[in-house]
Amino acid sequence: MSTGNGNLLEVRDLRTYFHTEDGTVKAVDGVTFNLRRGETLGIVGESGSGKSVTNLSIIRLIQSPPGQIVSGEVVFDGRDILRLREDEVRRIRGRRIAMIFQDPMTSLNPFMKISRQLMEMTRLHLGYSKAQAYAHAVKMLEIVGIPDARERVDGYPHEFSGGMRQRVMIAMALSCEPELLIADEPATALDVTIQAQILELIKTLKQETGTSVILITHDLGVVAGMTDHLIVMYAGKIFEQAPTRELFAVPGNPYTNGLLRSIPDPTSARGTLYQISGLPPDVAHLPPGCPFAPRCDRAEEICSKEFPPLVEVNQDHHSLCHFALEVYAKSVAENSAVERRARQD
Amino acid sequence: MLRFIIRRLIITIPTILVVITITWGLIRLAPGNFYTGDKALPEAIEQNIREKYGLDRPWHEQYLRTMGQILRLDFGTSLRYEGKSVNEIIARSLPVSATVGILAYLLALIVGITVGSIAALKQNSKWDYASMTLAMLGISIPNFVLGPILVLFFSLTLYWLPPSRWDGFPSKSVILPVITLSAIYMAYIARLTRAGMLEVLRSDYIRTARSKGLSETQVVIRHALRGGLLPVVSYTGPALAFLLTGTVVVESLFVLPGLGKYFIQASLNRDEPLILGIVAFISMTLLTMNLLVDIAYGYLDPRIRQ
Amino acid sequence: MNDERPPPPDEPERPKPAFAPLGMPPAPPIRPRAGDIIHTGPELAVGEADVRSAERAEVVTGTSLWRDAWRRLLKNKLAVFGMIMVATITLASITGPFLIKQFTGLTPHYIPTDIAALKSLPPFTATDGSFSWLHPMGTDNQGRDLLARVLQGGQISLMVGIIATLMSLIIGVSYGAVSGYLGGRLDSLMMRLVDVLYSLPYIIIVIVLLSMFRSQTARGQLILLFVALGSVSWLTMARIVRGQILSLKNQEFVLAARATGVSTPRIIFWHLVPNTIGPVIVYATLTIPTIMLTEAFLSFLGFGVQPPIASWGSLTTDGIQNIAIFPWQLICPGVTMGLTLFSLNFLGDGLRDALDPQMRKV
Amino acid sequence: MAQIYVKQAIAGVVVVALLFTAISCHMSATNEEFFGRTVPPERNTLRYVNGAEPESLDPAISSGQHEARIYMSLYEGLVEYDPKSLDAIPAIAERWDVNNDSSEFVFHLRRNARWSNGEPINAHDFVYSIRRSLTPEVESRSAGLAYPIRYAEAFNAGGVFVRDPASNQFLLEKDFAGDEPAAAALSQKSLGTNEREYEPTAAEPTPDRDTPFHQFMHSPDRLVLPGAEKARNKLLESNPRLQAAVAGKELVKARAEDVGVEPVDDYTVRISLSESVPYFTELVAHQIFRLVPRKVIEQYGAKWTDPSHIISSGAFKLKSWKPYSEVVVERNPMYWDAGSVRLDEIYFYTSTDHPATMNLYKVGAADAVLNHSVPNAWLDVVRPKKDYMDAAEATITYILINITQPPMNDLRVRRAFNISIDKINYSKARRITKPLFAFTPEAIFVGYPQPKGEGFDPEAARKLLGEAGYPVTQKSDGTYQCEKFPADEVKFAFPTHSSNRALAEFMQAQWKQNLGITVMLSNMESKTYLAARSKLDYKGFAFGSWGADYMDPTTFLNLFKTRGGDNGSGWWDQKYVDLLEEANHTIEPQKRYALLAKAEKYLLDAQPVIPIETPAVNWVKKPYVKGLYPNPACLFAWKFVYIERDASKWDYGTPSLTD
Repeated sequence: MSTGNGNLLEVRDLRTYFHTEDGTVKAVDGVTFNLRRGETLGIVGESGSGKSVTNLSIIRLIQSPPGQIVSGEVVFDGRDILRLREDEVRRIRGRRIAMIFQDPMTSLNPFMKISRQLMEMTRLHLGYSKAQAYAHAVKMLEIVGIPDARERVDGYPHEFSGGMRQRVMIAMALSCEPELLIADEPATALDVTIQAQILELIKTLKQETGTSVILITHDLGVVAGMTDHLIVMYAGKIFEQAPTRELFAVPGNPYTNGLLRSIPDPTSARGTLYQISGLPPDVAHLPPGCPFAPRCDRAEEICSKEFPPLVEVNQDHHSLCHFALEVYAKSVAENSAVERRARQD
Repeated sequence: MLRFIIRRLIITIPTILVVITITWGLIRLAPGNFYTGDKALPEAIEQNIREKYGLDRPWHEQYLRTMGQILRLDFGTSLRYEGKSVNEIIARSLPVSATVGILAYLLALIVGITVGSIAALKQNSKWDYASMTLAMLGISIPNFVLGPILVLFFSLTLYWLPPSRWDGFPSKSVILPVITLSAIYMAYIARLTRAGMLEVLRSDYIRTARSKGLSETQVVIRHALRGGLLPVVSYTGPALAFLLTGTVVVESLFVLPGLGKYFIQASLNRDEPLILGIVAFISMTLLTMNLLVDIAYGYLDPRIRQ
Repeated sequence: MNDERPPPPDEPERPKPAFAPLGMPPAPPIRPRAGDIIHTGPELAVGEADVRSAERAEVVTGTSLWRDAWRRLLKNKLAVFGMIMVATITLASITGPFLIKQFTGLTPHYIPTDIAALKSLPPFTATDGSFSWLHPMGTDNQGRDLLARVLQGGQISLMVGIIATLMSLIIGVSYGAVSGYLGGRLDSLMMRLVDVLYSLPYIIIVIVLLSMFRSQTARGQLILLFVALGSVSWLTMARIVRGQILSLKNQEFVLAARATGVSTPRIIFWHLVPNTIGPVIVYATLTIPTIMLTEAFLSFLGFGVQPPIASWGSLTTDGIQNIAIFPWQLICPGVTMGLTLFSLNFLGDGLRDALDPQMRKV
Repeated sequence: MAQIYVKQAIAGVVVVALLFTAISCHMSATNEEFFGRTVPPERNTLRYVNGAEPESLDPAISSGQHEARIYMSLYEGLVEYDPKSLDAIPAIAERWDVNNDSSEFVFHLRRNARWSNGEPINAHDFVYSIRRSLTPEVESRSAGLAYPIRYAEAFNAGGVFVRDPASNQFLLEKDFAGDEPAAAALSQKSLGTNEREYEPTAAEPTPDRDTPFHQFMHSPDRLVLPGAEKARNKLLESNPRLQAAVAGKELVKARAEDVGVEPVDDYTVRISLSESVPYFTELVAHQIFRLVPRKVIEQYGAKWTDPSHIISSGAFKLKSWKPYSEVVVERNPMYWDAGSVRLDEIYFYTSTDHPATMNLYKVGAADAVLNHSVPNAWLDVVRPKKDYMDAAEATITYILINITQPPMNDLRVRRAFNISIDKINYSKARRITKPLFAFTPEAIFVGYPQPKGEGFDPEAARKLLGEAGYPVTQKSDGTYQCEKFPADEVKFAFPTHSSNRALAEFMQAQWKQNLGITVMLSNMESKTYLAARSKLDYKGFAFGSWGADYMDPTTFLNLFKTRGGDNGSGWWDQKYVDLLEEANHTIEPQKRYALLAKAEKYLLDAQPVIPIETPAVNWVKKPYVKGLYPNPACLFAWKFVYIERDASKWDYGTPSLTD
């Protein structure tokens, strides 16, 4: 059922709004991207930028009301998920698209044994018998590196540490060998050392199974070594989209610039850390111009009046900014200067 | 868990003794006596009675004797109802209170959980608003207002159901008391269920369950209900104990020969052994119920099981 | 990987068995949210984050917390409905009997001298059976104007509710604050006492108390009621306040006050207690209807206010006697009381949502 | 969103309001001949709402009217109450002889009377039953009613006789009596004097058969001292002559065998009294004289009344007893008159809640209800119905005055408070009661020349208060005030009950209006109230109500014969007691009544009470219930009651008491 162009997932102009008493919150407003088979896509943004909602919209887990997917297409393996019947979507969830959530502490049902939670997947989608499902659950726990899996499979979530729980989540998500794994900030809530272990695990498993992955994070540092493509979101919009290497090297958007500069650089002599000034905007009452304008170093008059265009600054590299090309050019210039210096060293 | 139960039991006994002592003291301090009737008794007869029940002894002697009896679970004989032991009276009146109470609570559970769950699942729908308004009405209208209105309608106007009295279970006489008693619990349980379910339905693990591809029914029954009903479970202890013992209003409205009725009568009659017996019994029921609920709670919530 | 030892199991806030002040079935537990266990669902992932960020600027300025709560309260239509109803009924109860006396000469205790009028008239009916505006709620068995009595009963019911709540407030806040602040052995002792008191069947003790020590005067009985109701409903308040104090007492402003040598009572009652006011107000608002209901229940059993003082409970009880032929005697006070409790409950719910988002709506 | 919610709430309120209005309209629109449904029960059962829960099924113990009604179905006595007049009619005694001054009674039993287990009933059963009622351990609440029987009081109160061990003689009462020894009754005079005791009849030419016990009865009264040592010593200390006489003598406890009840033969019971009691046959219908089964009592003790043990003597036997719910009795086939019993079962429902009772009656779940079930306020609606029962009642309602404390120790003040009450208007407001100006109920004792106290006269009342030193002045707005009167010293105590409250409030308003004095009301729980009242622990006024124990004015007038007990006023006067004694020794009925009236007048003049009203019997019964009459005490001989299925023979209105 391949569409032939190698894309497992194509998201077109996705708009998800929330109708609250404060007004309509345009949490996701015209998001478009593709994901190739086997590829890893990173989505980066501050909290509230719409990255989680984008992914929940993909498998239609937006609670309605108050949420509503207003328009768009989510073509998964040639079929538009948004136009499928509910039971057809359910057959995709878990079976072909699996999710891992941010907080392993709360994402597992505290009242159910781990084994039951794991078995539920394979019994539902693959029609395993109880024994088969149980054996599979143990196997999956072993795969994700739970010691003493055979005993611990009958434990309850609260008997596991945070990192272990996230491993259980991963085991559960991968139970049915899904084609797409959406990992929504899988490591954010964990200790730094454990963060690295979890990310490493996802990376390894991905390589072994060939699953496509969407990795959501607010931490640019995390995605650098893991993803092929990156999307930077802000206020429900894609601000920049590029292959990971390119985005890090030559960002074409002042916001991305800011994000990159705020990564702590241990080699830097200066002790102070860069911060993007101001606060994320109130998505319910966006100003008419660029949503980032009030916080932008580079903002000019036009920014607060007109909504910026999405500019293709390079192949596969788009940026939402009135001055995208200038920013990109500046980045290129800086980057080559750095490279030159590196070469000189 | 075992340690927890033992610790609770250790607290329970002094608590009951405290309750009984307070009650005993109140009876002693109060004016009037159980044999004070409409027509005054000749002094000689009064003296006979006082001697017979040891009321002429020093108070500490009386107290120790009473406590000793109660500790042996022998509550003595009613002063007002000749020859009836307190245990006998409790054994006879408890079934009535318990029948009404348990039926009312079952009804409240069935209706409350159903309505509350539906309201939570269809949050902000008309269904939700209507049922929650009704629930708020249920909480705000006292049962002694609701009961007579039901009587007015179903028995005095339509002649369908008896307005009072107890003909045993099952009989038509059960219907109105049970509904009257159940209303407020129904309302509370519906609200608790709704709140509990809403909280659970919003929780991450339900999102996880949905992302697994479970149908909405499976999500609710397998994943949401258990967590969503925990508040109802913890509410059950005090509510059930109250139902068993304190159906006073309903017993009084519908003239049922239940425990609450005896208790009020006993208090007015100064029937000391009966008052103390019922108080001790109710305290024990209340504490046992709370303990059972805590155990059940622990069973339902593995996080606090150790 | 072996460094990952399981953390201590989560201690979810155990819902305490709810305390039933008297007679009424215990209200369901109000429990603080266990912060790390339950998260808001996906539909709020965005909205909440944004609201928070928008507020952050204001919170810094302090008093705007109240303005903000007020704004949230006004947005809750039901709470506004409740507030208006409560205000209307309170105002009517206070001024009503006076106005009725001005316009019609009737007082709550006025018994007609005309023998023919010594009977229960239906609403809007004159002695001869024709339509009349004189008694919009009809009259009671002795021909007294029911509207005037219901309004006067409202004064008493509201007064019982408010005074007993104030009593429970004073006892509960002091007890909880002292226990929470001093901590240690004393705290566990004081809380153990609360635990024991929780498990006493209060209704039973109060019935025994009121059945044996009925005051000979109506005023004495009223005071007995305040004491009985107030002194048994402070336990939950004490727990709430203690919880608040525990979370506050290690904050900087307390340390600062201690460092500058402020006395302990002053720290407790000037620095800490004012900061617990939100949950306290919420709980107090919800206690008022509970106490009013309990008073009505005691009146029903004949242990409540004594004539000539009437409360909604005692009026309703009188009405029950005559339900078969004079239903308005029950319906008028009963519906008024129901409406008030209904409104108070809505107001309390609204206040809770506005003032203390930490407490969940039950 | 919340908008919908608000609309819903408002809609709910409106719907509820409309519903109530609809019901109200429906209720006021119904105008039936009877109150509620009139469908006779399928079987011959009577469902009677009997009032409070019976304290005990042992007739010796409890004294209430509701208990008496059940006892009347289970236990037969020597005589039974007439269903209309409550006079004594033959029961197990088919006839009786009375001596000439009503101080000795001989009852002749029918020979076919049997217990419910088939064993015959004889005179020994009666002697046992009466002795048992008087046994101190039984704690009979109404043992006092049997005190006219010789040595009954001594036995019941644990008194002792004094015997001289030397002569084996007992000390006699007359040797130690006060200055004025009362005339002895015939029953105490020794036999063989010329005075003829009995008028011989055709059936019994010589009723006065002699026995050794009879000799003992006809000897002068022995001296009785309190059994309790403390009380006895106190008495002896106060009377040195007595103390000297008793010293060195032997104290002998009064025994059951000393009580003046004697089985002359198997079918004859003789009762000797210590004074003339003309109404004694009516008194003998009281429950404490009814037959109880010796066999099961001795076998099971206090549990003898359990349905599985009990043996009864009445027209019905016990089927079941569900406390606080019902007592069910069924026809007793062994009853001597079983053929004329027409009900198969009677359900005595327990209910103290009058409106609940009336509701039960309205829907047809009860066939008849106890006295005073119709709430006062309902009378306008219920009285016009044809199933309403109405008659004067042998009860009085009055206000007691604590005359031991000022200002109420002043007769003028008491009189002023009495005549400032408009009792006629009060009765009008109460609708069915009669205003009362005496201490005996109106229209109950036929032929009794009831004296009248003062009527309503506020002007005179104010004058009296002025004379007593509390001048009443009129203010400019026409109202009165009495500034000097110590209003703090006077309160009106009454036991909690809505009708008492109405009474108290009316009195309060009257005194305020006519005297300008505000008397505070003090509402007390009934036990506390009774305790306070008998100890005179109240200021000013206390509510009082008394129902006849038997059909004679003395049941009321005797209240002030003693200082304690139910006197409650602190008033006691030897002259009053003497008047009552004199009346009781008077044999000729009219003369006796005249003397009683004189005593009553004396009482009214002293004004320790303010009479208020004679209440009325008021209850309802379905028209198909026949044989229930609105008699003054609401006691019914159940064997005369039946269910009439033929609607043309139903009672349409109160059945007459005189037919």
